[in-house]
Amino acid sequence: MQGVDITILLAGIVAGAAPILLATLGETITEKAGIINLSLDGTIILSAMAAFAAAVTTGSLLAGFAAGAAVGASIAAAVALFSLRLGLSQVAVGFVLTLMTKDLAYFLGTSYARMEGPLAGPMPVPVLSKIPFLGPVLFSHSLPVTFSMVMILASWWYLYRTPSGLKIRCVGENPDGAYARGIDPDRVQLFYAVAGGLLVGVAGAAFSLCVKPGWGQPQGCEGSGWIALALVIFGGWHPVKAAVGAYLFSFLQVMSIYLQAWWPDVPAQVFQVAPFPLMIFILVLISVAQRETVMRAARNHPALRAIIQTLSGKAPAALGRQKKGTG
Amino acid sequence: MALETALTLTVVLGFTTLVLLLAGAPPLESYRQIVKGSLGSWGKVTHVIKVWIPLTLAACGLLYTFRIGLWNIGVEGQVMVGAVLTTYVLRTGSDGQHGQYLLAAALLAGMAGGALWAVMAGYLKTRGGVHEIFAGLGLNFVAQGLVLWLIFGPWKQPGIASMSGTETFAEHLWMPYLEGLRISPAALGMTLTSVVLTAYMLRATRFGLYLKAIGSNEKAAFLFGLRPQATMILAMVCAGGFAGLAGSFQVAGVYHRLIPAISSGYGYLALLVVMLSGFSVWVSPLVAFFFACLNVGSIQLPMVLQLDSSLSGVIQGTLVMAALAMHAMRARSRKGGGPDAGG
Amino acid sequence: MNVELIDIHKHFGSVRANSGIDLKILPGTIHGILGENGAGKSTLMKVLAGFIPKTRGTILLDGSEVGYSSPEGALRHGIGMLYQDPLDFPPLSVLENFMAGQVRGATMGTEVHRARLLELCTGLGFKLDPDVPAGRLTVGERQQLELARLLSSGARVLILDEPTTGISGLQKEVLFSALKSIARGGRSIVLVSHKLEDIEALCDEITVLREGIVTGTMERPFSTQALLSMMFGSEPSPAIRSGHEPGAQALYLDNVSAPGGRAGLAECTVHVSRGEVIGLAGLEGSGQEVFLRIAAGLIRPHRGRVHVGRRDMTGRGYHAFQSLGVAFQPASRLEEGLIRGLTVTEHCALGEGGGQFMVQWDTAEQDARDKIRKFQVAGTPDSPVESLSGGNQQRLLLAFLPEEPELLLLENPTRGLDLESVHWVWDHLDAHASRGAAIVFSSSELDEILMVADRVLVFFDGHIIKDERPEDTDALALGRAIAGKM
Amino acid sequence: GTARAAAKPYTFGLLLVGPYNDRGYSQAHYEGGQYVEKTVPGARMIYIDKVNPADRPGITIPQLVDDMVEKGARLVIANSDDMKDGIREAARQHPDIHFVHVSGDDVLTGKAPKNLVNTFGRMEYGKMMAGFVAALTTRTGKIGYLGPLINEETRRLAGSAYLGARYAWEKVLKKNPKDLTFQVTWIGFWFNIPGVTADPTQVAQNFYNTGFDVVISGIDTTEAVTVAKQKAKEGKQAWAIPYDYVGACEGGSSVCLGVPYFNWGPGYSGLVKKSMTGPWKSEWTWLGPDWQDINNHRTTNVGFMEGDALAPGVKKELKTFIRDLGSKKVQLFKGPLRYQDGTVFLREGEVATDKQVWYMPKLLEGMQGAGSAK
Ligand SMILES: Nc1ncnc2c1ncn2[C@@H]1O[C@H](COP(=O)(O)OP(=O)(O)OP(=O)(O)O)[C@@H](O)[C@H]1O
Ligand SMILES: Nc1ncnc2c1ncn2[C@@H]1O[C@H](COP(=O)(O)OP(=O)(O)OP(=O)(O)O)[C@@H](O)[C@H]1O
Ligand SMILES: [Mg+2]
Ligand SMILES: [Mg+2]
Repeated sequence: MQGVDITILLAGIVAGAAPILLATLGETITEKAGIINLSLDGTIILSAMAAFAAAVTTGSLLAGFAAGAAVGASIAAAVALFSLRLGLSQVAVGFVLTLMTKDLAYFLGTSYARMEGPLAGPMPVPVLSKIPFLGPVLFSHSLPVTFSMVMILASWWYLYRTPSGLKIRCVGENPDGAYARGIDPDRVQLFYAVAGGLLVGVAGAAFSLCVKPGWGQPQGCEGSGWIALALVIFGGWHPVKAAVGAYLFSFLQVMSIYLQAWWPDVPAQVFQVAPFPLMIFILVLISVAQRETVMRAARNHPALRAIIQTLSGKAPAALGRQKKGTG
Repeated sequence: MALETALTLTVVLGFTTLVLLLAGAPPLESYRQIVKGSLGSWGKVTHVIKVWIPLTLAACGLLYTFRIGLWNIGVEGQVMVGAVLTTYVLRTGSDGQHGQYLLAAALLAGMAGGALWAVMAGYLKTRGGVHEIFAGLGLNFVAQGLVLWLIFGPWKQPGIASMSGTETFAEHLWMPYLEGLRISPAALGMTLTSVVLTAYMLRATRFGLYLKAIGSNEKAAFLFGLRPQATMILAMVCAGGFAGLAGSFQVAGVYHRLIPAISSGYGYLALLVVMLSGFSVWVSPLVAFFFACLNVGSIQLPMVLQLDSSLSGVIQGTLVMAALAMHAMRARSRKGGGPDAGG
Repeated sequence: MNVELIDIHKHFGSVRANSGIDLKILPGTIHGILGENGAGKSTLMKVLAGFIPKTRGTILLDGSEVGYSSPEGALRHGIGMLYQDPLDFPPLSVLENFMAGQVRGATMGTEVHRARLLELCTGLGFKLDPDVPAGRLTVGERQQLELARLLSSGARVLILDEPTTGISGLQKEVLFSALKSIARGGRSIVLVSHKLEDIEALCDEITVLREGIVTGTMERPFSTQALLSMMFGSEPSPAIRSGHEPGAQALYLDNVSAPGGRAGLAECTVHVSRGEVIGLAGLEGSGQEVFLRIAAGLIRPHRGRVHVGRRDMTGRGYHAFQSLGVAFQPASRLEEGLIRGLTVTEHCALGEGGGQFMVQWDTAEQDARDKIRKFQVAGTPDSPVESLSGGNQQRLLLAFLPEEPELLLLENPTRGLDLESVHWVWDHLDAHASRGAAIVFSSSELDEILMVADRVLVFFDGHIIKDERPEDTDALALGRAIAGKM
Repeated sequence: GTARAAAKPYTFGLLLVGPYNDRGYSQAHYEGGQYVEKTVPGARMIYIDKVNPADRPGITIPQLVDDMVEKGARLVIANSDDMKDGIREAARQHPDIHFVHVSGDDVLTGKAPKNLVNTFGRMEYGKMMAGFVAALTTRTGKIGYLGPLINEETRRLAGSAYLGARYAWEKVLKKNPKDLTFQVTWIGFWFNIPGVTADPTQVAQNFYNTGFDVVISGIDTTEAVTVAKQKAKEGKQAWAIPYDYVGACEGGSSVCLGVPYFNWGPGYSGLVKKSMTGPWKSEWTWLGPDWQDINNHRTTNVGFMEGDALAPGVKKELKTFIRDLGSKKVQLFKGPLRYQDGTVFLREGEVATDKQVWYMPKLLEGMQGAGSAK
């Protein structure tokens, strides 16, 4: 590949993945608690708009990100409350909100379209950015990008190494069990739906203030919400695996442009679409892996077991479970 | 019921007005423009009907899948694939010969295409254990990719690589118009037929009864001797067929070529239509008409008030949310537990 | 700690699960709660554990009234419960399950808890690997885990709901010795069970529930006789049976094993002849459900073969069984039997005219009228089934049985019916039998079984431990067998 | 204001493919329309923007035209290449209304009904200037061209930019053309449609990440400038040349070398006047710059607005270049010229006719990138 500097390429991939990565982590947390927030695509767009508008009017990036986060959080809260209080299907609510928030963003955003806005510039990490190779690839990015990388470990640590994380996983697996142990499932679900939504909102802000700066119709982040939802599954509801998925996707995107130059006959759409068949494949794998026959087979074929275990993660048992009218 | 409707509408008007004020727009004038722009003249109404046709067809299809408790979000992709196969057939008819037969074949191909795409999602669910939402979503994006690839690659206009679409068909391959109001009576007729047919299928046939039984209680239906999985596949076939037909009309009746946005998001919108109609065959066409009015009328907003036309989407979404909420609250008060949007 | 329940009421809508229960549990004792299915044991315990709010009543701990409304509250007062169906988190590791609910604040203190868990396990004689997913444990081990957790979270009153169903004899030994040592440590233990022998082996005092009220209490030494009559009520009426002539083979299960239910089914071999009426006795989940579902083709057995008539139907699906005239009727009416949201007419339409494309609504409605009349269902053709009362739903289920079945498999066919309807139902079923159909039914009413069955199979923990003609046995003997005492 | 009050109102409609405020192609047209409203007595503009299936699903050109006619439009201007079929259909349906299809060629191909006019600006010159300053500015000798979709027009414009660049490289810098890299990457449409086109932000970033330091934008929106600014912030040397709109450099001053732009005011007012007074006859016009002052917004049809990032030396060279272009001393579409594939475009000394330039079938020798979608 003529003239392609591998460090710059990798740095580009890391930076490009940041928003989708944040959204994926957010949704992973939400779903770990048993709530499925299908409204990601709309949420990201609306929060991107809100973030940009706020940043432009106040001239402060911080205000922008705050606005984005707030939007993300409130939409997630809506999904959770409609399900927990009214017993509505999370899928239905999430889906309607997806379409609605997107249009809302376009409608309210027209007056901000293509304005000059503040832009989160690079903010190298003091010492680390000096490290050869790793420095430029990992530690020389703008704050949101660095934040996204920190969040991978942070969310993993929070989910698997803190009491609150344990709480989340319990509620997502078996709310009654959690209740029997003195945990209030509804509160946990609401709280972490909002927390996840917060991250999704930041993802939107990261688009309009950093990765694809500016607002317009289209902003350019359209569709990334669905990708994030797919990546959550791809990652088997594990933040680190999901992160790997996000980087893989970013890699595919960057590559598709080189590949246009190299073999123009490979349709670029292949790369656009790739994540989704992958997601379906993983899902089939998960359900197949749950079949008794396969399980028995896996028991005495360690290789097979290893493959299944690395690829397939189990969804939280109570994911999206509908709350019936408990009086 | 009436009270509930009234409440819903109040909520929606309230919210939309708030949004309009946020955007610094005159609410009343905006509403007036939307009404005028959709029902103000015969020409306008024909445009509304042009939107109503695919919307209603997709909704008809969704009624089958919702009835058996499937969330056929893949309807969007089913519309696209229908459009693709229709285009494929019509492309073969460059010579001026027997256009009608070709058109008929194209429509059939469209339905087949939609059905095929739906069945894939169906089997992914029944055999592969993939929830129909994710199967459908995935297939939607694959279908979009397919459309783009065809337009950008194999079916591109000679010497041109543009996302503006494939070459326009020769006129004898367009669905015949009524002069003056530019809508195809055939398409309109078939759509009305589809509504009646769907009503008949769901009400009068064993198939319809099976859908309802399985959708209400799969286990019991199975014990009654029904075949839940096979019936689900059948339901998907119906849904896909109607969605595919919608795609065919988009190609053969509206654009006369394949364009990237051929489905125009009507599949997704149809999901809202059916939800808002409370999964009723007879209400759905009315809701579809209302939504079509919003879509067409909202064009006036940018033209007259320099507002964005996406307001229509906001209104539609709010409507459905409010309706769902009201319904749930009523169910609550009747101690009925949460209603499930077919899922 | 001294626990005292006074006049506890718990109503679920119309169901009165507990109506006015008094109970006293002394520290350092093991207190048994005995009762047949649906007696209200679990409900009472859930109330005590704060899992469900009581409708009425008072709970005194060491003489002072307490008003907690959640398991958390109960645990703060030192009351912990091990639930009938385990409320744990299969994908999470044993250690995580152990820590869940115990750890608060910022840090996990994983190592501390690991040590704590291992210490408790060795103390109680349990062997648990802290790092395997709880889903991989056996039921017994999952109970051990829960027990350890409750102890470590400071429970001074331990409630165990049916701890001995579906666990191996060995694990039972371990469990019992553990419980004994816990009690010796001064904690009180409440043991809920159906099983006389367990209770008798372990408890210092026994309270018997029946239909939501206390029918008696007893201290050591126990009289099985008395306990049984408290459990199952008065001496059953003498059997009045039609007595059919066994004909050709209708069903043959050859050494069949399958999972499912609480205990599954193990090495079961049974012959059923045409014209025979067979009653399945046993506590819920002892294997009779699995038995019926295997015979219906709904569960495919791991091992063994299934013959219907002379046909080997092993591994075939339900629909294939149906086509041989096998009819299955589930106990849970609205979960499996009837379809919520459909009317009686629609149910009739489902049943008939398989071939046609259209629904014959008029015939369906006529049929509905006939059935409603014939089976004395209080309802109209277009009333949705969920609007019918339990008893009427039961009648409707019977009405949907095929005209001329070969093999009828019925779960609790008369549950919720009053006595004369029971007689009426059995007259109806007898007609099938005398026509040569074989009938296999399960029932929690011993009287009913003794009254109508030509043969009784008693299930215990997934095994058939008794296969006799009613005239060779009586309610007491059956009661013992059901409770696992031979 | 006063002018409008004087004469009786004459309404003309404008169909914009992009947002009216895209700071690119569509805004140029929009402001052209406003210029007409200001200068032509009685002229009144109604417009609808984002006229493309992605932004307005289910909306067709004839439908919008109907609406405009209903609102009293006597003349309808469609500003995008891919409205070709729609506007032709509409023109047939409204024979008594005047139609203009900008950038179209129905008149040349004879498909046009009598009431349809084609017009366009000679952007070739603007692009030549863009290429010229790009070549004089690049340090790495690598110029990226952010192409929209592939057709005659876009090939023509990309080619012109290349010719300008090669002239500067060869004749001004006296360097070997072999050392000049000129890479064209197409995104698939005039602006980004997520999931449909390649993402121009990504494409631009890749240019700068792979050693290109000047990116000439051929698309309607300003991603190139935004990304260049990002890169500059990261301390890279990066310049960009946007397209279409005179104000496209605003806000990107630190990296913007200038912008070749359309100035539709004069052309539009000519058309509107003609439509008011008649006679209206089907014709194909190609409007050039005003060589006296290519940035005189009252007279010129295309221009090149210098950006703040343009070095003084380069400015001087540019002046001469423009003078020579105007005086035809420099003619870049003049043989010998070969296509990418080595076949001959113009023989030694041969000067291309308008049609030859308009219908450029391939990219030129020395350019990299797909020349026609395979
Ligand atoms: N509610 C249920 N209860 C028990 N088993 C079920 C239930 N639903 C499906 N099954 C099992 O799944 C299998 C497939 O069920 P189903 O009858 O829906 O498949 P089908 O495709 O309709 O039938 P076939 O594949 O024979 O055409 C059945 O054979 C049955 O064993
Ligand atoms: N959540 C509930 N809603 C409605 N009815 C209930 C509920 N829980 C229990 N019941 C009813 O209350 C009665 C007592 O139930 P309970 O579970 O206490 O019986 P049990 O003695 O534990 O029986 P088993 O030995 O089978 O566990 C039963 O009739 C049951 O149907
Ligand atoms: Mg099948
Ligand atoms: Mg119980």
